[in-house]
Amino acid sequence: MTAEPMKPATLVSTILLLVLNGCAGHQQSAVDAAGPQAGRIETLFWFFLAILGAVFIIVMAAAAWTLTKRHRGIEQEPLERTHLPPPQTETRLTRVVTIATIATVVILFVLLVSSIVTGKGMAEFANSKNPMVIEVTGWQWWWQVRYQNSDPQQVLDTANEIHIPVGRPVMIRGTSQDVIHSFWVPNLHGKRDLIPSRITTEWIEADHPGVFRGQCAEFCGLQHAHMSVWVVAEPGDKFQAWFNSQLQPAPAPTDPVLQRGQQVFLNYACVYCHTIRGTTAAGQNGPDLTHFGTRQGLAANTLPNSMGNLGGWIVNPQSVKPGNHMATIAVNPDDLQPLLQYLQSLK
Amino acid sequence: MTGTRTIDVSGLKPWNISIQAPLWWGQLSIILIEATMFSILIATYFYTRLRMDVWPPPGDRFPGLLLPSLALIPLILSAGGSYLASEAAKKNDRPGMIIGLGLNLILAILFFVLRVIEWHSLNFNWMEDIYGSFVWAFLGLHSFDYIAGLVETVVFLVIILGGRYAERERLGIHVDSLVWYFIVGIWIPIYIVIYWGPHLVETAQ
Amino acid sequence: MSRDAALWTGVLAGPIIWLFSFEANYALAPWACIFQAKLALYIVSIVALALAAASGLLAWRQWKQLGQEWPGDGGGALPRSRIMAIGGVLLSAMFFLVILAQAIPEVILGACQ
Amino acid sequence: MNPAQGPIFNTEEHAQELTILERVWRHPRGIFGWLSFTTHQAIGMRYIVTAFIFLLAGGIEALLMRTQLAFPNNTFLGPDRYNEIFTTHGTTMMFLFAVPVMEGMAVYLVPLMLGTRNVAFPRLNAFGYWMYLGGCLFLYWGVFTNTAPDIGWFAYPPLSGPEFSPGKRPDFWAQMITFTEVSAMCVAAEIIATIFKMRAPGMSLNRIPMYCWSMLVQSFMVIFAMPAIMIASSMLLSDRTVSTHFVNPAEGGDPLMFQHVFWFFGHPEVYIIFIPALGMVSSIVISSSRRQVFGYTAIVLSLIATGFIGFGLWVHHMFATGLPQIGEAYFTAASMMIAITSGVQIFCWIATLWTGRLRMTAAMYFVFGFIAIFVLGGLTGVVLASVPLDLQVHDTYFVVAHFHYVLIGGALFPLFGAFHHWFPKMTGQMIDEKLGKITFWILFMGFNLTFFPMHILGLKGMPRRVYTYPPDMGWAAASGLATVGAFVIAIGGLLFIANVLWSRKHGKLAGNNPWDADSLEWAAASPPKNYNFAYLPAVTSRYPLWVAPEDQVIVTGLRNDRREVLVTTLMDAEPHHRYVLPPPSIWPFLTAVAVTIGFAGSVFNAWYITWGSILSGICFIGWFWPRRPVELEP
Repeated sequence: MTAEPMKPATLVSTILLLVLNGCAGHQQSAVDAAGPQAGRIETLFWFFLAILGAVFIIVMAAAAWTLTKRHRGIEQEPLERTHLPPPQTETRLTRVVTIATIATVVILFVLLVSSIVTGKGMAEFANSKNPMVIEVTGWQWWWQVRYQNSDPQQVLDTANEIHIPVGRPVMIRGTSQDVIHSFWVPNLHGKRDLIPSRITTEWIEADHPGVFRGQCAEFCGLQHAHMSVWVVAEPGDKFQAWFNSQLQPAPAPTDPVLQRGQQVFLNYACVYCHTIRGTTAAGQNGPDLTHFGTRQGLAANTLPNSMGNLGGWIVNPQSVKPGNHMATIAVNPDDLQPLLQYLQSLK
Repeated sequence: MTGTRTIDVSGLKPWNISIQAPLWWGQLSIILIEATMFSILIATYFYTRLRMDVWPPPGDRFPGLLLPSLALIPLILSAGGSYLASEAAKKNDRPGMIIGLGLNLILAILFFVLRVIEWHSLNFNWMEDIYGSFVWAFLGLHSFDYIAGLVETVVFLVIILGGRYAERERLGIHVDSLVWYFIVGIWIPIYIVIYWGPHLVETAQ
Repeated sequence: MSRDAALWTGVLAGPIIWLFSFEANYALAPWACIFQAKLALYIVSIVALALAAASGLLAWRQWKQLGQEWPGDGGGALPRSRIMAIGGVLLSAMFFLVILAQAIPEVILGACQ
Repeated sequence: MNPAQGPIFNTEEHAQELTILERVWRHPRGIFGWLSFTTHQAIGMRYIVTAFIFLLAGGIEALLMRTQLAFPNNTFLGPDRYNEIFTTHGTTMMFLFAVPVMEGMAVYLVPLMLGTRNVAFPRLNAFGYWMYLGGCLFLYWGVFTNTAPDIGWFAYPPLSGPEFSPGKRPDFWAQMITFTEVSAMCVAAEIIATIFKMRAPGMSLNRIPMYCWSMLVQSFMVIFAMPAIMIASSMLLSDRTVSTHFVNPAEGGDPLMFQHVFWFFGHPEVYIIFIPALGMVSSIVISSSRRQVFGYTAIVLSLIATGFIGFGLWVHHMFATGLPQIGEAYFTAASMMIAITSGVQIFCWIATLWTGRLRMTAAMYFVFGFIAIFVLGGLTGVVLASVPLDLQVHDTYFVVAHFHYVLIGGALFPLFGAFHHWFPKMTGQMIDEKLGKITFWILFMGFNLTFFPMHILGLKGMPRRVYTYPPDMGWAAASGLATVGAFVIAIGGLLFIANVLWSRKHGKLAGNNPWDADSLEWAAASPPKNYNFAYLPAVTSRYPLWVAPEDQVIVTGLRNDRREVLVTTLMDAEPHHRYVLPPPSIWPFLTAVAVTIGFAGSVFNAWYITWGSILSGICFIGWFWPRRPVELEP
């Protein structure tokens, strides 16, 4: 949970969620907002829940009342002949049903206006000054990330992990390379589809530091389940430091094992798909690996990034993520260790 | 009939060749389905058109206006043939039905010949680009309906010429005229969309 | 206009007016942004509201002529006409509400949001 | 003298008339006869039984999915198999179960309720069933040859396009659609014509039974919604087979256009399933509360309004695609306003139950279950109507929970109620009430156990259509609970089947009208004769069987030596003319075979469309060719 004092609604939600889930982290939750956009939605949600919950209880009570014993004996006799209660009963019923209908209309108009106003507030977020623009491109089944900048020197390519500064609005410009994907980091905002031949935008902002998980929300084929993204919200200075170090090309290895690893990487088919800035590897069909060692996960965060997992992934990607598009390359056993060490060293 | 209240309908005529026949309403439903289909196709055509900057895509030529416009004459007249046949069917007038159906058939074939000639003048096919896909979808779907209607006319003509017909077949001819009005009627908006539409809008730009 | 035609108009006009105004507005929405003007949207909504009200009024007049009685389940043309007249009134009112509900976002939201 | 008991004519003449009716309406014998009969009860029953078999198939697929999702990182099914199964589950439930079963019920009940002998186009009716069966076999042919579609029941391009789904899998999906849509359209056309023109004399618009109103609205929705999916699936199919570019983004096609057209059908589709269920609920409520329904006019108008507004909701499936906000807001408004019409109906039923003399039959249990579940589903529907909220819960398990609440709660529960309610009519025997009530409780609890936790899963960020999930997301408990619930539902389903089988064998005889219900189907024998009524009934009230027996009216003077029915006027149902329905024929079956050859073959080679058209053209000519001398007499 966040450090702020708990809102009553949040308390209810926490209880509701704890009932079924124990104390699992809220790193991917629509009801644990970490930014203004998701916060607006969350507030609206509790408002809806309160009103609709009350409606539900009232309707259920009305329906259940028909079942009570006391009630069931009413006016039996005349019904048997005419199948119709006396006119005054009908008039009373008409009044009740009319009032209920008018109440329904009023409630729906209130909900409609509250929803539209929330939507307007969220759209006005797009007028924010000094936004950061991040291009997210969906691929089967990973995320290509590019930090846009008018200065080409400041454009940064990375993948599957997005760092953002806390308190600064970020515009996500989404598109897709192949099929339709949907970018969704529930703690920050709702989802936005990434559609080939179109560009969609979404505005997010984190109001406190944290690591938030996102996942593709539009069915995109075999490995739809394994297409997640981390959004790391950091204080401005920390973000800037990360950004600057990521802009650097990969350092030339000095250690002989790492040098060997680099040669292995460059000699195998890896280079057809992957880029490591600072080397001759400039493939465009897979994630940029320039600073691979800094990332938390591999294979679009299917596995934590560790030496062992990486080995398993390179040797047999299909066993980790069946159907994925990474080529299975027969890496010579002698070459594997240096390769892994080299990749892990790309900090 | 011991005291039961009854309505005796033995005095009512069997069959009725008019809008009162259930078949007429069934046919109307089918026509509504087809009309919806064509409307949606027209809507998707405009949807796609509005997303494209250049229309038609480079290389495609708009279809010419002369032939399709000329072809409208026999098409619309053929609906008249249908009308004659349908009125004759109501009155059980055999020569009238034959003349109406025959007129319908000849004019309809004439239209179709003109359409086939016009097909050959198109310089694109459905595989070329999305414009081609749409134009051919309109032509294909409408031609499918058209041929089906034509076959129906031939079948009725054969039945009437053979003389082995009764109320059911007369009702069939009446209802079939409804189909033919539709086939003719739906072509007009399609004609405007694929022939006139581009000439009016695209050159004006 | 014959009575039956008036009755059918009352019943079907509300929904059909809504359907057309709704489709028109939806199709116009992107253009409202391009031209930075919501005027067209307002016009469609206002015209639709007026027409729906008119159709309700037409049905109401029919209902008055038919004796302003709630339709029962009697046989023949009169009860059947009454249910159609009252149906026209209620459906027109319902779709007036729907058109109104759709006009609310037009007022609140900006043309390009 | 009560037509409910069948008029008692103690004359030889009457016995002779009945013999003639029996003979004229008899099913032809043998396998050939079985393929050619056209009575609506038999065809309705075929629809219902076939649909039920596919409900079981869809249910088994659901159990497989739930088993896979019971634990995180489960490997029971791989991604490929899982995708096939969830697609087949959705497709089966929507196209092979829900819509056809509603059509089957209508084909069975509507002519009986209207007091006529058959639907207006008996041969078209038979043809429609064969087309539906063709669609079923076609899809499951794919399932058993490893070409089951794996692209979701919505088949969004480009994923379903030639580039990203090579092979034949999406083609099986697209062409199955065509089969079932043809069938649905046939039923819609004949239901409309039947309700418009073949009502019992005296059944003016203000006396049409509620269920028939719901079917009328549903049929019109079919007519305006189904062409959209035919366009969408045909565009997809022609992109795949003859290289057109309708939805190919590389050549100017637009994947969103497909979504628009698909949902222009897809949202009304939900109401196509749900509106007949509302009619069933009304029927059950009237007969179980033993009073005239409160607010007949209001309910009928709500049905009509729902039928229209149902066409103004489709974009709420596309809120995440980044359309202009005003445009989206129109759909928010319409999606919320449709809750008014549902609300009015719920209020009217509760008011009826309040002041009726309630008899708690098993069917009534299902109606109460329907009210509880459907109201919750409707309220989460209001949540989904709001653009900001939808952006969070769209394509998550929250939506899965929502639409199962409205579809299972809103359609399947009423349908089970209807099965229990009309079982005596369809079989002549009573279904075991006690077992029925136990079935209800198991289904109700299993249902909520399965789907309620999904609301929370959705809010906790679990997307739909994932074949597995990591253990540290906090989803395991709710997901496991849902799996347990799914198996509880399965037990309920088995219990229902057991009840049906047992009651068929041991159920007590029902008699014509065991519930003392109001509508005309209860005036026919149980099960109904092929000709439904010895004498067609005429009605003098909205509740014809609740009228004093001496005031009930029958129609005489129809010729019984051919399949004659009475045509009445559209609004006031005054007798207009006599109309002769065609005798049984093999041609509808042969035509369906011909069309099937065309459709199925076209998946592999586009020319089959031509061959199929020619073949079916020949069959249609055979179908309409005048032949029997009896037809030639006036």
